[in-house]
Amino acid sequence: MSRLTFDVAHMLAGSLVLVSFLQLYQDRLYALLNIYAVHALVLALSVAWQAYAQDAPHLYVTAAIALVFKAIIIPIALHRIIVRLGIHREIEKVVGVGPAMLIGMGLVALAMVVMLRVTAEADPLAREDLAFALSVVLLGLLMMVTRRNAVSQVVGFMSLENGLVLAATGAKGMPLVVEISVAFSILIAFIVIGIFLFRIRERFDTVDLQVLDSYRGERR
Amino acid sequence: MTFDPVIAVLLIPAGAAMLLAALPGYRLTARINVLAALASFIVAFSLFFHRPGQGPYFHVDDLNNVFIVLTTFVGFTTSVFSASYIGHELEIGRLTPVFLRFYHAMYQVLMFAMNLALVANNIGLMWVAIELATLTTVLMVGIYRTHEALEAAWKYFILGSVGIALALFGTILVYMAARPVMGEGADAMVWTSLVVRAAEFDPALLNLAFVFLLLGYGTKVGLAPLHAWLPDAHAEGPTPISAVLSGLLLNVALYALLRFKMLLAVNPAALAPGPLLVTMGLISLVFAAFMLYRRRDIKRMFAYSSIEHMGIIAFAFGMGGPLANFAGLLHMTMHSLTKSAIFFAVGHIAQVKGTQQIAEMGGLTQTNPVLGWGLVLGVIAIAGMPPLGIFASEFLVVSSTFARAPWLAIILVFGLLVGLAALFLRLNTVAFGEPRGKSGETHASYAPMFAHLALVLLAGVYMPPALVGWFQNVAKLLG
Amino acid sequence: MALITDLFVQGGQMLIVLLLAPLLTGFVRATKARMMRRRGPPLVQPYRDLVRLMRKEVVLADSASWLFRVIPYLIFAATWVAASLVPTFRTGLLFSWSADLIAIAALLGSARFFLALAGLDVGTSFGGIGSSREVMIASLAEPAMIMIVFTLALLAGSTQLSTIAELMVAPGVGLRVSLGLALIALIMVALAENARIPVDNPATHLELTMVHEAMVLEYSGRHLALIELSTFLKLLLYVSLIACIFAPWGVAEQGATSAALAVGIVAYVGKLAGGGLLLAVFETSIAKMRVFRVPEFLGAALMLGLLATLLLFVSRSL
Amino acid sequence: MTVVILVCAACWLVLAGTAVAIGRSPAGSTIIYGGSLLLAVVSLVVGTIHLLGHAAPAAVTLPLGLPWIGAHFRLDALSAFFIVVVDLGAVTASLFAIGYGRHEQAPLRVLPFYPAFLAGMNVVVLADDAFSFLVAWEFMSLSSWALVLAHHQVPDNIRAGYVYIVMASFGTLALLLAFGLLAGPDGGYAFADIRASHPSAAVAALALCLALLGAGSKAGLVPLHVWLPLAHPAAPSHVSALMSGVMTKVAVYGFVRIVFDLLGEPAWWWSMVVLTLAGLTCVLGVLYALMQHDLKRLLAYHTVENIGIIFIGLGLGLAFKAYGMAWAAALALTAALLHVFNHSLFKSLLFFGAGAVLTATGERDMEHLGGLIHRMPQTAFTFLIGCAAISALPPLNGFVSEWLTFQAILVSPQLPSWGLKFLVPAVGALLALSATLAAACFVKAFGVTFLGRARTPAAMAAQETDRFSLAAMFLLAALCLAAGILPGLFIDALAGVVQTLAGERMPVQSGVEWLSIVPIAQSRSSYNGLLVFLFMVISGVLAAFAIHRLASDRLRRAPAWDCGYPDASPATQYTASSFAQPIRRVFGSAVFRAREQVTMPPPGDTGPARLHVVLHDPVWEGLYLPLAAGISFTAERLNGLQFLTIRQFLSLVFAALVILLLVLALWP
Repeated sequence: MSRLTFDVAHMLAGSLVLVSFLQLYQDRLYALLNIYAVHALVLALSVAWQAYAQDAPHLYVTAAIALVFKAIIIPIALHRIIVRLGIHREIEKVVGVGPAMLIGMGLVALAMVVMLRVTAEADPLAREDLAFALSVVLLGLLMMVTRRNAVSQVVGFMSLENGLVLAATGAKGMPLVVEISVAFSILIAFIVIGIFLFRIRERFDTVDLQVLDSYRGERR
Repeated sequence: MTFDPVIAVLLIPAGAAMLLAALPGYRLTARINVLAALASFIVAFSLFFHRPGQGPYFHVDDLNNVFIVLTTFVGFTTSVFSASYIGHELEIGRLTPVFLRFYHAMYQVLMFAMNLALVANNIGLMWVAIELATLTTVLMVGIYRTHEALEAAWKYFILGSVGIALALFGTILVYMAARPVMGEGADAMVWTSLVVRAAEFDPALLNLAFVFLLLGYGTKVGLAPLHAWLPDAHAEGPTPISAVLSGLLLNVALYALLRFKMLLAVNPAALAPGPLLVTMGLISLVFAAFMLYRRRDIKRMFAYSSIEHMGIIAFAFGMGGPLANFAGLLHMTMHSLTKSAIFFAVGHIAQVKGTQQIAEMGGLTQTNPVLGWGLVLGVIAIAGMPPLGIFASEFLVVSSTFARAPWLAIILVFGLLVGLAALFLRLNTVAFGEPRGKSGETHASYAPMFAHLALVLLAGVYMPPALVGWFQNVAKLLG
Repeated sequence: MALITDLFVQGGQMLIVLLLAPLLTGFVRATKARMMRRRGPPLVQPYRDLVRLMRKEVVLADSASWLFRVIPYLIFAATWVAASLVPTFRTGLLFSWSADLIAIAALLGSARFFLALAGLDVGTSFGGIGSSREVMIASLAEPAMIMIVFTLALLAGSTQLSTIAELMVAPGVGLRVSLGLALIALIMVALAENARIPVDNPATHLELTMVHEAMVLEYSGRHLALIELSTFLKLLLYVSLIACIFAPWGVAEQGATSAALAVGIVAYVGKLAGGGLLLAVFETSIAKMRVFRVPEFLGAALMLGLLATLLLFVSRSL
Repeated sequence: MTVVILVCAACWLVLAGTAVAIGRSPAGSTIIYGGSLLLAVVSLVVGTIHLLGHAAPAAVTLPLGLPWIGAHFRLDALSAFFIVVVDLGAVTASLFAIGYGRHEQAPLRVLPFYPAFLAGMNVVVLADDAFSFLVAWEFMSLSSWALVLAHHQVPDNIRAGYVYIVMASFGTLALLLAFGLLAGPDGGYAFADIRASHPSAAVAALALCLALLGAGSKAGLVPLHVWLPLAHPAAPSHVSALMSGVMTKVAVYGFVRIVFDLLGEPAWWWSMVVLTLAGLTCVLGVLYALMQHDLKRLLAYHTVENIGIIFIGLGLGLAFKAYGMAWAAALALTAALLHVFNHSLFKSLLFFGAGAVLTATGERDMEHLGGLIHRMPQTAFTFLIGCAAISALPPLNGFVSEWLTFQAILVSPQLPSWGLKFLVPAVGALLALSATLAAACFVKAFGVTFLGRARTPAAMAAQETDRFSLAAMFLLAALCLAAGILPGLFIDALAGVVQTLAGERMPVQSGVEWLSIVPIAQSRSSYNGLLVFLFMVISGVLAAFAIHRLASDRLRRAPAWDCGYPDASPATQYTASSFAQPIRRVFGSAVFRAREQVTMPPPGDTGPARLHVVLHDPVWEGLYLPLAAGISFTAERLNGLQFLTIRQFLSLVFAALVILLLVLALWP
């Protein structure tokens, strides 16, 4: 693999991590959705690049899914849900932006360290890609646990899943990648519908999970 | 091609699912459901006598053979139970016919997914199957559309999806580890070929992979602290689903974990997964044992007891060695039989009493002797008392551990005792004493419950040598 | 031939104790009276009492059961057997080995067991007081007795009275601390067991502190006679027990000549007189104690016994 | 031999099955109990033949249980002796139950479990590998647990059943650990393998402690006895008899089997532990008993006491064995085993009596009884025999075994160890104390229940019990007397057992003239129950004859005199608690912090003054309540984890992930 392709792939993966950080930084819901769209876009690009680099045409399908489904449909759907549900637009955070950023740094560092222990004969592209993917996954999780607002949690989950797809495509010649990305898209669709279901049931005036918790079967 | 039971085990549920999705009418669909489950059980049973050769996607070996038969069997008995249970739900109007159709279809899809996960030889395929199983169960947990049900489903869904995601990452890592050795392409995800060459894999990647797999599939197994979805999902879903969850789905997830443990067991450089499993197992056991005390909802209580037993099993596999591994496998089998039997009893009890609150049940052995004594027998079994099967496995776990790691064994015994005390504390008030709460009538089907208990009893007294042989082979492989 | 003589001696012993028992009590009473400057009853008064009681008809409470009527015979039998197994004027009696010291104590225990039951049988409050206090006293007196038995047994390496007595006669014993302790303890136990001052007052009725008399309150006629007789026997038994253990001089050996036997008998009577005299002196010079002081009294006895045993354990091992 | 008993056990299980079907029918109970009776007779005969014939051990292996080990069963002298104990109890209990069972309100809660219980006890004694031993052991516990819950409407019984099942499982787990330790990591669970692998000193010591916990909790050693006085009275009386008289002995068997047979050579300090516990158990057991006024609970506490006596014998046996004084060990073990046998006799007898009283009056509380000797003379007679026997009065059997124990204690100065030199006499004092306290307690039990005047109409209306029950009681009473006056025969019967355990046996007794028993030497100590008995009979009869012939035999009935204060009301009699009052003042204030509060009515008020007694159970309040409190506290704290939000749960997962990754990162 030529030096250039490697650098491009590297750059794209790195920018995915960067976008994740942007997501952590956001505190407005719409902005978050837009950033997520960007996230998906970058993912689509890097997948496409991998398809080109490994000349594995089936990966283009994955890229297309990422582009159409994640970068366009999902954000719009969420956007409309927010409007329909009248969810208040700002995101309640558990941890402030600054600390969240610091933790995120720590996680990225952790991801790197863990990956560096992997012996070098696993080819460098894979190593780097995995490191970035792991960081994206961890950042997504971090986002899920530091946001109270369900939509933002969903966004966190989706970016986590982007990290997975990145890893999957980075793994050279891995079979079933398309199937897996399809399966994940279904999962995400389910989640979105799930939010929507609650709305339809006219039970919860907000999707804030703390309100959900008040409906627990057992009280103390 | 000749008749291949593996394909049949997959096709029957899939076909039945489509059929059931199309058909209206409760009685008919319930019957078809039972028939399909019975058919796939019979087909699976034939695997005892001749096994098809392994392919790139499916294979049957000593490990999953027993579990396929077990799954189809419990699936069959549960469908029988659910026929009567759901009928009652329909009468009291907790379910509408539309949801019922959906329910039966989903039931078969779930069966399909679990069978697929069991026979899959490709770790990617296995992952897909388990995700499918998760989604279907999420839908069925939420089927009552109450606040609690929806919330339980949502919780299950979020946690389950995160778990799934982690598991996928682990799977990818395994592939990455395998690729340099086995070359690119599907072969690097075929378990049977992986386990052959696993010794040459990169240990660091394997370790990392196992961490993710442990957390991912561990969430499905319900090991503490990843257990949060389990009690609510059990408590709020329809009881047949609780039975299938506790009895089968947890097993399937654990089965997946075992497959990867085998990989690590082969690789000398990789860090032994034992300590991780032992720690999580003990945490789950003791934690769940204490959680049993404050439970007011009977189904949630037995859900915690499932966590407890998953902890025991994880502990057993973590300890390793022929005896402990054998005990773990035995315990998986016995637990799924017993726990589903208990849920059969509990389901009917909840219908009779019209509630799941323990405080409103009492003196069952007097008002409904069969149900009451069935529950007593089930609790005795689940508490690990002879002559029932779980005692055998606990006997092996404890005794084989104490000689090697006394302190671990003492913690284990402590947890067992605390859990047992809690279970009997509740059993006393539910099964004995002055009758409490209202007692409606139900056209219960006792056959499944007692069939399971009879099997457990049989295993406690006499184990068929063939089964023992397979388990011992697997125990060797598990290291 | 030897068997015949042995049988004869054994029978003789049984008769002697039976005959001497009332005399001993009479002697004690008379001496006490003298010390109190009273003329007091004649020595043979107890015999007269017994005969009179025997002749009288029994007045039985309505609520009394068959057990109430059987118990006097049981008590008498147990006490008599126990008394006839203690070597008095000759060791190695024919049947002495059929019950060792522990068994003798146990025989007295069974006598007490049934006496206490008798106290409860009629269902009166006085009887209840009597028995409940009796068992309380016994619960401390018997362990003390057992401890004394331990001491002797460890010393003599045997629980057979004959063996112990022979050992005591032999010069080798010498003076021992534990023996002294045991003697004191035994005396205390004997006082308690025989319901003597300071534990109980044998000469009173209608006193709320009484124990023994309260139990037999409902008895009359021949039943009372038997119980009185066994009380006499018990006193005699303890005196001769102390005598045969701590003052075994003059006791005839097994297979001794008739002369030796005569000496033994004379010595025995002498010992009884001495014991009675000491008892009388003691009782006149001391006052009865409150019932709930008794546990402390007997607890002291128990401690002494245990101490004696422990000392022996140590000394033997040195 | 072994097979026969196993077949009997199987038949018992079949009976249990049929009981479910025919339990309701009137003839049902007769059939079940009759069948159990026959089976028990069969296996009793088998056991006796094996014991007296000094037959060689007979082993059987069935393809059950753990497949690679199989279920081993073995009938050696020790098991044969305990088979005799178990099945003698079973025979009499079944006989008693043929009559007693007719009064059962809920036969379906008793009949199925009774035969299962018998089967369990028999199999425990036969089992020859750890797995089948524990299976049978816990099966025994479970069936008896079900029997304890037979009358489950009574809240106390439910509590009793709960405490029982928890303690039983505790014991089983302790034994499980012990066996795991002995069997080693690769699981040689057969007793033969365990014997072959001589365990190291540390392992043996640990196993001893675990065996003490496991068997002790079943037998009722203080402080593990708490379940016993709750559970034994709760069960139907024939079952109480089995639990108290027999099941505790099965526990003793477990202890003996593990400690004397499997562990190999004992260390000297083992006996210190055992003796201390045993002494405590004796005295505490009898003191607890004195504080009771529930007849069956009183009996249950006496079981605790007698277990203490048995363990004193076993502890002495350990001490002597450790120092190679085999002959003394033989003496001590004979004493212990003989007491096992004797206690099973009179404890069953007493529980039968209590059961008869219960059916006749519906009362277990002695304060509501009294004067039953007039209405139930035969029951009273047998119960009296039982009381005298358990109070260790000659010439009955209880005295013999305690006498032997004393003889064993008197050998102890020859022990070299200093600790034992001081401990053993103290234990002897405790033994003597508990013996006399037991006598006091049974004066109370018999006197308040059967003597005096009836305190309630129920006691007034009592009727003599049925003939089956009487037959059972008279049989046991006769056995008590026989074992008391002919102890030599029973001691010789035990020779084989003691030989296997101690390596030596007591000198042959049957040859001794006049059938008296001589543990060591004629000059040292001897006892002849027969002669004592004959003497007492002869002199008693003699006296009676003489008096009735020569003096008066006239008799007149009159109201009680009572020092001229005749009191009409039976309420003025001494009650159980007032009878125990002096002893409570002496011992109770120290042990139970007993306080008596008198509430006087104000002057002018004619209301009664009330005496209120407060007792504190040191073991329960000192050990078990804190434990329960701790567990519930932890449960309460942890319970918070049920009520987190999804986000918080997620963060748990996240934390777990990060921690594991850190572990990986920092892994050397």
